[in-house]
Amino acid sequence: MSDIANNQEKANQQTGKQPLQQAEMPFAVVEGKPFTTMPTDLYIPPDALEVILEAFEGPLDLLLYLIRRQNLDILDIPIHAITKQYVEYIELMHEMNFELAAEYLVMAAMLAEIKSRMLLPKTHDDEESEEDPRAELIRRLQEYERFKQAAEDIDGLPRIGRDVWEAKVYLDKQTEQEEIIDITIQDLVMAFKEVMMRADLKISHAIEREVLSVRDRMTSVLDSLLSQKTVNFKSLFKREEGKQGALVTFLAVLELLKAHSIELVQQSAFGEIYLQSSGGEV
Amino acid sequence: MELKQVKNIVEAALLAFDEPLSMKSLVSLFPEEEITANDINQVLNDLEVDYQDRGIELKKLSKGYRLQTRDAVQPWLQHMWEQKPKKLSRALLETLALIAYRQPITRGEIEDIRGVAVSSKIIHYMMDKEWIRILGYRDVPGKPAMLGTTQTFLNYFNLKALQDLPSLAEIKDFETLEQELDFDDLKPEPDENLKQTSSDEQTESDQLPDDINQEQEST
Amino acid sequence: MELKQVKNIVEAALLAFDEPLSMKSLVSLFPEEEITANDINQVLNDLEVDYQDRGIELKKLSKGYRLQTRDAVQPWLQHMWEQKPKKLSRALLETLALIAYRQPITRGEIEDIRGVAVSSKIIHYMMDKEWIRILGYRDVPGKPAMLGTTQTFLNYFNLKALQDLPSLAEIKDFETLEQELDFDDLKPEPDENLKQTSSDEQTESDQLPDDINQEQEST
Repeated sequence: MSDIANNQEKANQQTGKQPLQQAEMPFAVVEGKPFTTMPTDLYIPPDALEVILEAFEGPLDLLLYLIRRQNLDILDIPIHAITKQYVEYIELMHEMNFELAAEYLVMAAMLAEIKSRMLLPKTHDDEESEEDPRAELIRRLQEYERFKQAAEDIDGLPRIGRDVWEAKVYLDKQTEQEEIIDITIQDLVMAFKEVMMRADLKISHAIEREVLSVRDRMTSVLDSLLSQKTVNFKSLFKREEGKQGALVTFLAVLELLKAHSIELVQQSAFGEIYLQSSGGEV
Repeated sequence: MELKQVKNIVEAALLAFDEPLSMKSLVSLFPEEEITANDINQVLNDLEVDYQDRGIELKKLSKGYRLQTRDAVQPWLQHMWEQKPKKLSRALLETLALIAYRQPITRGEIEDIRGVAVSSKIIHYMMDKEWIRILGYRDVPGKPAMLGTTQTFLNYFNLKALQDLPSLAEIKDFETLEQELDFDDLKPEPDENLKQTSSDEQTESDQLPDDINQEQEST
Repeated sequence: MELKQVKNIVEAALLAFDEPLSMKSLVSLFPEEEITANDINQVLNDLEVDYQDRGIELKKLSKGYRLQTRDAVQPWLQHMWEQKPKKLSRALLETLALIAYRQPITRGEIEDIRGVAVSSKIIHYMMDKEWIRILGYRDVPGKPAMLGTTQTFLNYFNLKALQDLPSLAEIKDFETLEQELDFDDLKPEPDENLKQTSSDEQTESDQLPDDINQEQEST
């Protein structure tokens, strides 16, 4: 970000004299029209919105680019234009990736706020107490830029499978017995815990023994259908398992039905109910 | 290009690539240099001589050339192989855990929860080991297979039934878990070479005692 | 046993096994011979010399040794693979960089710095590759997971330790910047050589990379 002040004027002169005439490769084509230059102001021309959102990693990335190109004067943003653009965006939001574009909007709003605070006359007291409104933005830009660079550095590291390869020879395992596998029940439980926490933070407490017994029963119901084409519904219930067992079996059957894993058939009203597998003919 | 450099590149290629390399593919390593099959042959002969006194050798197979370990070093490597149990990848472990706890489950459901594709290799591996099986097909578009665990799986973990799997609510930390399940019975004899599982490094887990694996094999 | 044979066995073992081999496992190749870590070291040094002029090299990683092809032969070897290796997206690399340099870091913190949401797909992909892992959960509302990098990450990117990551660019202090940005002020140009990081502008977490860089200098 050095030399911004120096180059700013130069850049303004250049863009002022011959805007959009640099013979560059188009970086994007929007609806048949090539875009050879990035937008010269902060906000994105609506028809290029989608392309530009894809080309940049976010509002900070875009802002950095604009600063690098010396096209943007952080300190002199036309507020009227920003507001107009802002409203246009909101109209576009309906058709676009709202979540991503919202982040750009936040940035535009932040710039507008900076500008407006800069316009307010300062008293001496203010100057003492109030931080420069640009400070936070500049800090964030710098911080982002460091990691943008770090990401490029990491990409430049020699990588297995791209730049270097592990040297290996064939090992004849003729005399070797079955491989030993390193896995404990802890590994399994922790793996499940982690994968569920990742999938849904609320789930951590939800897996109870009851649920597992239903899962177990679902498996054995399906298992019985692997060997027989149909299974009598009644035969699933065992007296010795008691009410609890009957409930588990019933829940298991309901779960399987819900998931289209089995079908129920009944030949006549009040007749015997049979289970059959649902997709077995594949 | 000097033949010495050709040799280095050919050697590196044989070491980097998993499959045997044919003469044709060895020649094609040098699209811009004028390297002939003759040159490659020369280089392969040189390598063969280099390896004469070593633990590896160059083997010519029908498909091409391959570097492999010599029989002479096998006894030492064998020992290492037996000592070093295969570590299962996280992807495999999580997939197995989801099948165990959420069966019957389809591959698509596993992918939804994990957020990444499940490789066929993983599924085949677990099928081969007879840890999982197909319980049937769901009557939804695509008729996806429903996966579940097997008796072999239960035996492997010394479980009578699926509901004996620890529930998540039970996991406060590793120590409690270990007590509840009495892992001490399963632990190998104290061996100074083996690291104990520490709670923050669950990926580095203990070696399984051999008898568990053998038990599994016998079923 | 002669050291020459030890060398052959060590070389064959390094080439035969998938993972990097630690000094401990290299010593354990010889349960019946009296081979010490010193001997192994000697042998590894010899191998390093042997490979000096070749297409492969011995690489010391955080937890072991690996033989791998040299950067120099990459242009020839890349012909062997039909598909180009997958390019990592910028979003992924930036997220990975933040996790590597700022670990332990939560997803929210990554989003704050990058200014965009981090896609779950990226996190899942890196978890699946075992480049990153959950180090724990921060004790704040929502209990966000703290992410960190793994051994696999280091191995994949050819790093011995986190300290070997390229050093982070320095942050210029705000006053210097203000001068650069402030068009109205006619302050003297800041001296290029005096652009120093001032501690008060740094966030606390900057300490980590700085420490890393210093350590790196001394190694």
